[in-house]
Amino acid sequence: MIELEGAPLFTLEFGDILVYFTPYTASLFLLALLFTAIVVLSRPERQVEILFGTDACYAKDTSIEELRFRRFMSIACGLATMGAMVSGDVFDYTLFTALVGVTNVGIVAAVKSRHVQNAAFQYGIVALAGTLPLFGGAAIVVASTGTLSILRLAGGTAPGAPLLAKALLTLGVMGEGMAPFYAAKAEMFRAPGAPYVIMCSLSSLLIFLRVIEVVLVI
Amino acid sequence: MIISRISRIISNYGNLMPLFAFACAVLCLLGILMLPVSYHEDQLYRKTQNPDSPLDPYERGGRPLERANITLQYPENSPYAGYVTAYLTPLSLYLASSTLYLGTTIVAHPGGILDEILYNTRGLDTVVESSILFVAFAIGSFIFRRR
Amino acid sequence: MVSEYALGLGIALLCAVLVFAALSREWDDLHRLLLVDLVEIPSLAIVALVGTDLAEALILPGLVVGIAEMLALSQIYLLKEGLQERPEGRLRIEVIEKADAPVILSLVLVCYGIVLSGFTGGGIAALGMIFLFMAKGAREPHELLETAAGISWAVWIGAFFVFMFAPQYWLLAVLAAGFGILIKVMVKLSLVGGMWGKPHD
Amino acid sequence: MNAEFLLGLVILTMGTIAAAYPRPKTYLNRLINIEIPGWGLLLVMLSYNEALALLTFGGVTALTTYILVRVLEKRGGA
Amino acid sequence: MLAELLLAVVYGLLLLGIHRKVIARIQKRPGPPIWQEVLHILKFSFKTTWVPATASGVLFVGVVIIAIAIWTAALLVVIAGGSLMILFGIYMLHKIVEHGFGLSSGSPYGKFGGVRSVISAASEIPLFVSVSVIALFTGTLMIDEIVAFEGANGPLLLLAPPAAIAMYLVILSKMPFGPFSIVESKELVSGYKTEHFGIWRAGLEVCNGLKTFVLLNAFVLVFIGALPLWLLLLLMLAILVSLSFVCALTPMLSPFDSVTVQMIITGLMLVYAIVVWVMI
Repeated sequence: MIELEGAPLFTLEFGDILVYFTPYTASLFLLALLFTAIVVLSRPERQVEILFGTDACYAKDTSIEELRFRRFMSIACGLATMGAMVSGDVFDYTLFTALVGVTNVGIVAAVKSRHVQNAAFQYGIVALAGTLPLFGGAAIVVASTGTLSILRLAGGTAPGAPLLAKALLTLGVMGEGMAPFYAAKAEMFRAPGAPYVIMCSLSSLLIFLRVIEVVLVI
Repeated sequence: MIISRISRIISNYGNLMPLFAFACAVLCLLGILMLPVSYHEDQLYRKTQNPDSPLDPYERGGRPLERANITLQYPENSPYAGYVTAYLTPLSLYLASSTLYLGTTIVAHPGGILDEILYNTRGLDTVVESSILFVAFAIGSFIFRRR
Repeated sequence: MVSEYALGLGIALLCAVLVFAALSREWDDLHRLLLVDLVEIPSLAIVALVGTDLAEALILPGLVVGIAEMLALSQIYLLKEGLQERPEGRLRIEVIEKADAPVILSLVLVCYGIVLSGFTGGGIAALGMIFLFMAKGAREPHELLETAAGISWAVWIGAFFVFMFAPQYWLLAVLAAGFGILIKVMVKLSLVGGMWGKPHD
Repeated sequence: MNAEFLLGLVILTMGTIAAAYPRPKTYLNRLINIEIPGWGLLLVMLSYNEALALLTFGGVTALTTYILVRVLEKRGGA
Repeated sequence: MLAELLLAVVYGLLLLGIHRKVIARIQKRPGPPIWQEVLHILKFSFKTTWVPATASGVLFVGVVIIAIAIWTAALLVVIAGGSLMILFGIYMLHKIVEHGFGLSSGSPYGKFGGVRSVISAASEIPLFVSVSVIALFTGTLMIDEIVAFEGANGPLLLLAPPAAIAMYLVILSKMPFGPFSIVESKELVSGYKTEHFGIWRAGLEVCNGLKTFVLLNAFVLVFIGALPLWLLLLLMLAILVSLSFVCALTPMLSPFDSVTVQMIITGLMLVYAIVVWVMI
């Protein structure tokens, strides 16, 4: 089933873990890279709030300390997303996904708004509970096929992964912010600091796109 | 209408965790029904036991920088992958020769038991893992310190 | 006859179902946090059932993710509930404050941790330091410790690349990685100890 | 299938029930009950001779408990 | 390549104009001329352009470029017969673009548009079920191989009608004035587009034209097969008119209702996918 996405263009070895680029993962990788670059380069916007019932409006400013921290988290999130895009190993992929979850919490946790913090907490709890389906899925893959390599599983040299493992992996990634488990995420986006908040959205979409590919090929 | 009732539930993020937990519970239940999942016998890094060795239960033999006969995902990429006990530092070697219980006590010694997997074959995992720790503690201490 | 793996997996999944069922009817945020901590256990059990050296190498990251997220989330919980400012009691036992025992005990734990090294060693050494902070109320310099943690993290990444690209220097790499992780984990975890007591800047 | 493995599974199940549905349902009660399935998991790890994982799990559990106790302590009362 | 790009943009914009016209006629209004969208682009191209003082500059400009770039890439994929996965990845990433448009300016209207675009993230999920059904039937996701499969076995529209319906709904949810277009509803002024004007808006409209063309083209290619160019364009027009009828006759759903409807559709599709998987 490897022809779903084209043959790998380029592989990079880290011992028993491969990093590989197919046309599909490479384009996702480039997009993550592009948005990380935007995060590095751009300053946050100043959100304009309207005071209802009056003509007054004011722009919120983000403090330098908060800005630095959130930018750091967004860059970490971008790197984690890039890693998840190109990782050729199921367990490594789930670890990158967990890292994406933590950094997403970090991006919004620093915002001084009770509403946003609450949403971040709920999201964080779901992300942490999502580690069971993620790691469980990866463990079932290795137990039932004897390998974690996506390329091996896709190449047909190993027996196919059981449906249970695939379903667990997908559910775990969906917990990181896909429909219908994204209500908290939508609220997190009300936080100021567009370039950073966008990384939350981008990362969860990208890891979802990747898990679909993984589940289809293994 | 049923649709607006469902949408009211999913729009409240307080319901997020119950929703996800319910989905997980259903999936795990289905998983139990899907059993048995067969266990693949030809696993990566199988365990072997050698009760006489001071490194038990981690005695796997082997020498550094020598390819050993173990199952790997990409044998061609790991010309040096040895047994897991391949990397013993002088201190560990000394301890192993003087006591019988190195394996059960000094399990994570540098150059100790699992380092072959943790640092070499699956090193990228450990990089990501320590990054997770780093990031989460950064969040914790940032929130803690900010007044 | 059911195979050992299938039996274990079935039980672990059953536990997961139980926990998730409890979680889906839980409305208190702190109870949710506790239950999520409980979720970790069946997930580690599923990994442990693989039963190879690899399984062990996979359990360690799982544990790390669990404790790291738990720390961040508990801090966010305190923040969102507005409990940040509230001081908590210290371990005020007269004997402990005066005696040398906690110092000695901490020293023993730290030394043992250094001998173990690696992640486990870091955890044990950190326990020793936390105990010391709790008992003595010592204030460690946060910035300095965090710098040390950052440097040791970089050392470990460097060691990883030595393993990948210059394997003949494995002894150096193994030592650097082992101690890098030791110091990093110890410092990070003892920050937890520093958080006990009144916040300061 | 050895004795430790089976005993571990039994304790894991019982402990999970105890921690998931504690009586009475207080934070402290639940926190303490979480240690029980932890023991079950330790036995399972022991039956596979996973000493490193076992030791680390012990250390990390202690730290997690510490973190949670701190939250309880700040919250004041169980 | 440039010729195809130009054709795609102009034809896509024309389709959007026809869309507005048909809706207007159904609702007994005269409606704008069908080349209105093309005129819009010309108009916006010559208007004053600047970046709002509160905006996050790099992001504000960057998303426009990214929007055009990803849909140009999508057109390339369709023409070259590349992977359907890449195409649908791009489709999902359009969400990020809307989000970036909305949040980068700091305007509250834009922000609500952006937040709603996140809420409507459910619209993409039916797509993947549809993609996996296609993969089950044809064993491949490369568009040229799917077209070859259809040459041998007849159009997928007849083999897997539910998959076609799901993709039809996905396209519907990206059409303006439809039941699912909550990101552009009128109480938000222009939703995520509110603060982008001048040349930025022109770029956005170009991207919209491209998007419409690519999606309709992909639908025809995947579910009906390879056709001569005139027939392809005609079929795209026919599908668009049917979409306009749906848009004209249905009210806009509230944000979370639209999500629920899409989730229900996904559930049904999932059941269908499982049935197909069991049968094959």
